[in-house]
Amino acid sequence: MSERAPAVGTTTIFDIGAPGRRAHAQLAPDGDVSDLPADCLRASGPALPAVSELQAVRHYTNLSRCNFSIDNQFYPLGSCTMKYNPRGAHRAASLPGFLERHPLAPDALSQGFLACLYELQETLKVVTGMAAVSLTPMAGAQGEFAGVAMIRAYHDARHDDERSEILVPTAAHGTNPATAVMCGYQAREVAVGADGDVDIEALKAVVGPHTAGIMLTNPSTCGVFERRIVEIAAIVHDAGGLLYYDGANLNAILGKARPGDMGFDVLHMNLHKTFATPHGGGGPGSGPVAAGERLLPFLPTPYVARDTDGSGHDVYRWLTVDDRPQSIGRLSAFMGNAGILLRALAYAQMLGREGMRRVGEYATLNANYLMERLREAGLELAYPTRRASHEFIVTFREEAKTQGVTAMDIAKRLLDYGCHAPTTYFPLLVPECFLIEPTETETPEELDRFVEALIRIRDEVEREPELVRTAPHTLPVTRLDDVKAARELDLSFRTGG
Amino acid sequence: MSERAPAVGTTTIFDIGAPGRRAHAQLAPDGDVSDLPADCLRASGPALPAVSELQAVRHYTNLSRCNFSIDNQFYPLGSCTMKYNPRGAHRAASLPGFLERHPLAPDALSQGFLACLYELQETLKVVTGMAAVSLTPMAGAQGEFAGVAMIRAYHDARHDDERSEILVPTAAHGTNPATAVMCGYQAREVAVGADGDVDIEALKAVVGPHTAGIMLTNPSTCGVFERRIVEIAAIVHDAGGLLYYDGANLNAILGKARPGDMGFDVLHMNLHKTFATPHGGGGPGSGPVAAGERLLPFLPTPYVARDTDGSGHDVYRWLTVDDRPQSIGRLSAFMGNAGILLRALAYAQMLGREGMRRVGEYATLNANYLMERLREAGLELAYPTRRASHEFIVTFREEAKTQGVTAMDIAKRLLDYGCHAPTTYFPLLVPECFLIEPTETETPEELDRFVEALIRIRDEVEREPELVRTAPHTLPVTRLDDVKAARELDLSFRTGG
Amino acid sequence: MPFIPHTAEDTRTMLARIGAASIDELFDEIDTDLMRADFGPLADGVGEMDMLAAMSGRARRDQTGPCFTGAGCYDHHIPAAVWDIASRGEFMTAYTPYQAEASQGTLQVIYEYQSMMTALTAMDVTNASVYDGGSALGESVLMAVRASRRRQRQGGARDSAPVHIAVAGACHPLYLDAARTITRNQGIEIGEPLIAADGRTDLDALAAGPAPAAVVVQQPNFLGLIERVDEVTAWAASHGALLIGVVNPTALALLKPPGEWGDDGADIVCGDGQPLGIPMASGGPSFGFLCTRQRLVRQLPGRIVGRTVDSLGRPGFTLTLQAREQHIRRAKATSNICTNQGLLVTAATVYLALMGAEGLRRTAARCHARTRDLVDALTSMESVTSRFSGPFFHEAVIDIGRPAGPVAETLAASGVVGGLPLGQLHPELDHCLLVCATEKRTDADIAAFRQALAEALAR
Amino acid sequence: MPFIPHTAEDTRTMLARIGAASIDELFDEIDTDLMRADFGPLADGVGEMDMLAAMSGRARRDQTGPCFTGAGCYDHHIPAAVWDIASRGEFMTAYTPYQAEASQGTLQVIYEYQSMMTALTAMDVTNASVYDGGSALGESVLMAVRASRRRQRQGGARDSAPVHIAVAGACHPLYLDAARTITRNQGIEIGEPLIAADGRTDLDALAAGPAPAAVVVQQPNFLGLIERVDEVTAWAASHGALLIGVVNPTALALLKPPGEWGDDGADIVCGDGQPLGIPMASGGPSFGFLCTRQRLVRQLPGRIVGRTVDSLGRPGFTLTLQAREQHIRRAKATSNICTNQGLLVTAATVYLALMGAEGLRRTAARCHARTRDLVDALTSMESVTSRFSGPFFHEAVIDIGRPAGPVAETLAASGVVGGLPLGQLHPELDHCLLVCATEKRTDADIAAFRQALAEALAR
Ligand SMILES: Cc1ncc(COP(=O)(O)O)c(C=O)c1O
Ligand SMILES: Cc1ncc(COP(=O)(O)O)c(C=O)c1O
Repeated sequence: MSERAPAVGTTTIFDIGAPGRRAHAQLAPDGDVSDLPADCLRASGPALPAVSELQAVRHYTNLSRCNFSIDNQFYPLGSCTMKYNPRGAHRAASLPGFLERHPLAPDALSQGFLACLYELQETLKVVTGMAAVSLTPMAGAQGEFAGVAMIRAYHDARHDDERSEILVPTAAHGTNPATAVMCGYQAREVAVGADGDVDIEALKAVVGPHTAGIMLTNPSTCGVFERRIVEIAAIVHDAGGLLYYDGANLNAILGKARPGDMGFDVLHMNLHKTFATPHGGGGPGSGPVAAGERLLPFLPTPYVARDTDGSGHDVYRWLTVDDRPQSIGRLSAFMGNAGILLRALAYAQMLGREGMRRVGEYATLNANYLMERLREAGLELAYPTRRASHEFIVTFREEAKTQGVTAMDIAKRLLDYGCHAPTTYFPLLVPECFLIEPTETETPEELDRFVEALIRIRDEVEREPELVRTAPHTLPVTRLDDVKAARELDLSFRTGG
Repeated sequence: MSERAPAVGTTTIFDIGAPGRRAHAQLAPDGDVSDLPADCLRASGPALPAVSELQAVRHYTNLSRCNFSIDNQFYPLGSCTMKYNPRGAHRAASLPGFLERHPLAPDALSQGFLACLYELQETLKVVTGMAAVSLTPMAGAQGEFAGVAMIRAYHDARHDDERSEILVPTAAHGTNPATAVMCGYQAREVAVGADGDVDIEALKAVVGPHTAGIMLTNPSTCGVFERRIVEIAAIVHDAGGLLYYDGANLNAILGKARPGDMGFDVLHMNLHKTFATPHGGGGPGSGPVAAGERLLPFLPTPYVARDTDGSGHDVYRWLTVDDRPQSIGRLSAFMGNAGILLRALAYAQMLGREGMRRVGEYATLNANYLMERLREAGLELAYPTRRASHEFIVTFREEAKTQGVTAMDIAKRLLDYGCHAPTTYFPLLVPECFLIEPTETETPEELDRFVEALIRIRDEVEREPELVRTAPHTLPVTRLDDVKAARELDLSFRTGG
Repeated sequence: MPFIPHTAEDTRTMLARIGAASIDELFDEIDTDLMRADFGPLADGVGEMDMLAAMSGRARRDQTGPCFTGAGCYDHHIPAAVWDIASRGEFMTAYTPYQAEASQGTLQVIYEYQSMMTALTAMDVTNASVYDGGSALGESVLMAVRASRRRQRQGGARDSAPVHIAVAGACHPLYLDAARTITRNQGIEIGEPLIAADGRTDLDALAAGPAPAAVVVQQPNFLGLIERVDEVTAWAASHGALLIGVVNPTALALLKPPGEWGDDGADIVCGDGQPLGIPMASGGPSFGFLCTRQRLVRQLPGRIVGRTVDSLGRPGFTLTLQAREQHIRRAKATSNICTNQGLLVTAATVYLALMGAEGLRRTAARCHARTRDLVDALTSMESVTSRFSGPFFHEAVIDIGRPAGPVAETLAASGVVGGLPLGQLHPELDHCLLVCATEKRTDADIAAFRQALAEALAR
Repeated sequence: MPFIPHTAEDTRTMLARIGAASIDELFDEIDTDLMRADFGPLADGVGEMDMLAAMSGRARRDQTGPCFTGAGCYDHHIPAAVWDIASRGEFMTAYTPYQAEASQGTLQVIYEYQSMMTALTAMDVTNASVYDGGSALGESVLMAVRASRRRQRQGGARDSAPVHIAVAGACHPLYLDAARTITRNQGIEIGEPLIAADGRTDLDALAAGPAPAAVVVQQPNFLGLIERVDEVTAWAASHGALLIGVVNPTALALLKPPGEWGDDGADIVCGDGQPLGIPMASGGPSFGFLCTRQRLVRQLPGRIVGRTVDSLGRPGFTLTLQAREQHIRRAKATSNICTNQGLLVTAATVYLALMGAEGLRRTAARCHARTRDLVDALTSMESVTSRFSGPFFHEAVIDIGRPAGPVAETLAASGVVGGLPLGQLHPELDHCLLVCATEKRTDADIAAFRQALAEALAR
């Protein structure tokens, strides 16, 4: 029907440049470099884009518009907690005093910042029921790494050298086994029962003197609360192992229940999930790690301590390996994703005690309502006898079998209806599944719209399966060829040009 | 083919609310108002939206995406100078010290701000060749008002009471005659010749003792430079009238030629055009007014003076009616659109002397190139024998006559090609016209793309006129019913609901 | 060449296509005499980095402590989302929505704004903004005069008779100045504000004055007091004058809306939108709002958006009633206004959506309570008193027993923006400061102000 | 209920549909014993206004004068457009682009980023970021060890042999700390940096040490000096060790890129992207970059974007080679990394597009020249000397003739961030400050620093 200007997707920033073109206002005054030895200099400039400022602004503004995001769409991505990212928290973290602070600025010039971190540490202690918190991990996976490395440091310190295994349920997120391996452990899987809980007998069968610890998410990635958690903790502890809590799902129980009370020894939180900091198209995140008394000495550095000066004022300072000789040490050059921590603190301050509780409550209410509506609509639930936590699983194994339409096809078709697809094919143990997490910040009307869309797609699956199989149809591109992408690697403009 | 979520355009913020829903984080602590007399209070709250913060953010984010803008598209709107709005200038005006300044803060707490205004005044003096500048007008039309009111104050001061007319060329912008009337004058039209210049004989025929002044744009809105401007100035001055320069087209000659040298007595500039401040979907603008020696005493207040204190430092202060008793007075409560003035200053600083000149040069180069390419493509130019200034006119009177496809139809069809339409049906004296202004910040490739699109549409006009007549086809809405809008007024949600 | 994308090669190719030897040749229609200007006094251009360094230095100079001045510009909390959204390129860098199909975002925002403003004022219609509160008053007066002249013309009267506008009570003096500048040349005379000893409208003086075409009344008035709007409105109605209300939009969350004043309400309502999510920013850009009755809609200046349908019958928005405007009607237009304050309207719309009725009410109530706390704190000092006893909204006149101008300067020297000395604007209030506390002012702020004032007075 | 949209009515209706009497009933699968936690110590919630007031107060406390500390984090000019774009909701509030068709914006940005980083480093491939420079070094070491173990395995060696990594010259001590934490549990031992008296690599010590699986060299090195990268690269190549280059991306606009070091270039290149448009912000979030050779692409951790086509043959972008990653390979993944630093990559991409090769070169050249000016200014003082004589890029070690720690504290007391005292990290440099001047530092800044230092030393 019509011929639009070349779609952004087909034109890279390299395609719109011209030799010698520049964003002139961004050129610094030149500097004399004739004192540098010629043999250390590069022969020719790097092949960077050559565009005007307007070209760059227009190109990236238009590219942004090819994304789905929380600010544009419902985004019920299970296990990812895609909730509203308060603009006020972004503002707080963008205050000049914070943005312009050098990470190695002397403590005397950092008291405002350190006070923020200390307050966040204290808040997270209360929320998790743990003894101490280090904020340095830069994402969930780095928090997991820190936690498991602490477990290892603990056993090492006790010369308990035979413990070579970390147990992980089959439902676990991929970062759990991968983390175990990065810490020099073997990852050993534990079966999950038909009700979504860990199979206690299977656990008993594998736990033992080789067990360094177990990594659990609770509620689990099956979207249900691990009911026998206290019993599991006893089994693992009795065997000399420790319990790691993967806090990715903390949103479900925030302000209601605490991992510390369930018997966990160490945990991480995903501030970019539970504490509403934006995901940024893949990061940054922040994965503070919290420890009980037993593992406290091993927490990664730096973190913040509060002292009192002569005149009774609070003085904050960094705790380093000098203070915590048993610490697993530093995880990054500086102190972690400071800007994300400030956003999380701002969010925590706005929520307060009551607000925290309501997060868990309304995340759970929304999930159970959505689950109920989908049940009524005739979709197949993976764990129909269970309460949903903040998320739940539906499976399209019937559709796959009878119509040859997969969960992925349905996910792509959902995009046409203007909402992002839920997490697909995770956890791996449920075939053709969606893991659906609406979060507490969505309205019931939005949930109803999602139900409506899924019902219509189910009808399409029956009447026009090809329409669904070839979705999406309304986005900047149709279904992409993943196989070609991996076979004929085109990873940069030069090689691809 | 597919069913998207309800388009934003069809759902207002009122439709997505629910009684009692709130953006809770935005609630201030409550205050006791029981001391206010009951009879002055409102009986029930205003019918404002009731939405969550996420709902508001998502709604307005998605609404924004229904706009064309400089950051997204080529926008060759004649007479409007839609060029790149530097993000650095936006940053400068958004500095906390500027944003948080109260307009009536004492001078002692305002020296930084006043220094900025003074520097801008001086810059604009040089650029226009005038004796003094007042920055207070809030847009071009208010600048025009100020200028014509100054002309009137001048005649009044001389008791030259018979002057009741302001002359305006037929090509003039509508604000010119409207301004004359607001100043208590009659607007009298002067014909424009076939070459786009004012018809000197026609001018001589109307000028006389009733002439208070003439309002001219140069280059004119015919897209050509008024070649006999010096002669025109002499004619009007000889008759006792004054010359007003409508600076909307200053971009064409910036850094090349100056209205002050052409004989103008007073002028305004559109900073939101020539000085690249963003148009904001309809404003704010800023229309500083500059005067020659003769009209200087009448400039609107306040504006800024620089003195020197005892120790030789610059001290800035506001000039008010006390300093300028003949001033036409104040045009707004405070001092004008301060934030726009700061943006313009930032832009001027980045351009500098050389940069100013290049604005005029490249705006003119782009326009002449585009005009040449369209001429080659066989489009009809309104003034084919003339140089383009920074803009030029094509006419589709042939297409209208032979195919029944109007300039408006072609404009709408251009939207389908991903670029904004030029100004249509202005100036009124050229039938079925486009006034096309590419500006200096667009690349030649972008201009070529525009030519390509117009050529293809011209082919469509021949082969598929209906396609063009019913355009646009790819936007959130198709052609809107303007007649219904004016006949069945639906101006707000309540009356429309 | 800041912001110009052309390479040397581009320039050459383009000139060749045009058939010109140089760029200067493109200016060959301009008299060479006119091309000899000296731009030498201009500085060299600098990069964004240096520009920002210089501007930041100046901005830092003007940073102050908490602000206790109001007088038409208020330091309210602005939700972070407001400007995050309004600064999006799609809103900020678009033109006036002349091509409706390509501007549905801006158009729908304005339609929603219109809905919100009419809800807030209880008026029928509003335009899409004028420049500011002061010019809005000027345009209101022009509207009223057009309407009353039309009435008179229908009654056979001549157009050119000078027209009187009465000002009932303390109206913002700077608004009056602006309105006078704007209306002066059309044979309109705006009277002096008629203020009684209690700081509110002097109804007797109003009755004693010349017959006005319209009466202006500000609520809350310039001195912060709740005005006798019902009486003034009734008086205007019974004397055949139109009633122009000047209102603070925050106050309207609490106070009776002008559409309900007196028996039939105000005819025209205007004011400044700054309190609705716009930073003080030296007073601009902000926006003026202008609302009226359905019967006067064709007298409204400026842009108006209407909801209509597209060729497929789907709802959409467009500028409407353009026959009032200069680009169509030229000399016969209702006003010369063209560019307005669109982006600020966008910000205000997002602000009002976020606040809702309850948010705005709380803000208003908190402002009132804070100002009461401020007045209590200041008047607890010996020698400081409240000048008027009537109810106020979020501003108050305090009398410090000596000329207030020098005291304000002393406060300024210690970084405090401590209210507006009134002597310049109202000589009889030379010992007075007009003070304001918004919802942002904390107990500590108020204590600091009291302390600074105490020190200034102890000198 | 901040950020929760539910009305009381919503809650009722939803519970009814679920068939639950209360929200608490939805938690009935959780042991009541686990539901007794005391959240009492948490504060009450506050509105955005009060939150911002409190945060602003703290942020203001930390505002300082110009910064002369570098050491891995640099105060460069950031074009305003960078964060105006990166903060757009569409970039900021999207998840990892798992649904490629709904994430073409982020995916194309990453593809462009990959193209820019490989151009800058002259390497073949790069991933879409890791956490920061320190963890990037850790991942680089793991990559190198995987690659060399694979080589050894192919040669029949056992997996569990402890592996040595040599550090040629002054590498950032905090990077080394992080890398050690990350690699320690995999039987990897990272040696102490081998630094000669001239502040650069001690090649003799390298030759004398244990045979390394990889050699790490930083350019410019931690002490600001231009390293002997060609020699080190050649040494590694001739000793069967992989060469890991740690580089400053700004410097690469001027300096020979690691892909061209020695004869065949580096094998793995990493560093921190902070200089590319990321505010210092206390050191995070920034991003780590990680580039390598085509032959090692399957050893790269983290996300990689590839260009492909859609079902209509049009180009498009998608995550590729996911079989390296934890969500597919779980225990066998190249790393556990999942969330990375995507938004910072977006900012860096916009930054590099705006700078281009010439912009980045100018920035680098200006930084160099300014640092030379700084060193000249400081060493013009008696008792202040340059510690090393070799060429530096934009950092230098100055010796102030007495323990530098207390002097830095004195400078701090007057608000100057005056370089990093090196005694804690390099005891032999206890009298030294590592100082840096970026393109933002003015003559006045440098003079002020000199003055402050002179005063501190005069004490
Ligand atoms: C259950 C679970 N664990 C761990 C992670 C890893 O967190 P991150 O992506 O922040 O490294 C995720 C995130 O996807 C997750 O969902
Ligand atoms: C030639 C001309 N004069 C005057 C104006 C009025 O300027 P403003 O819209 O800023 O009031 C315009 C703007 O459209 C114009 O193009």
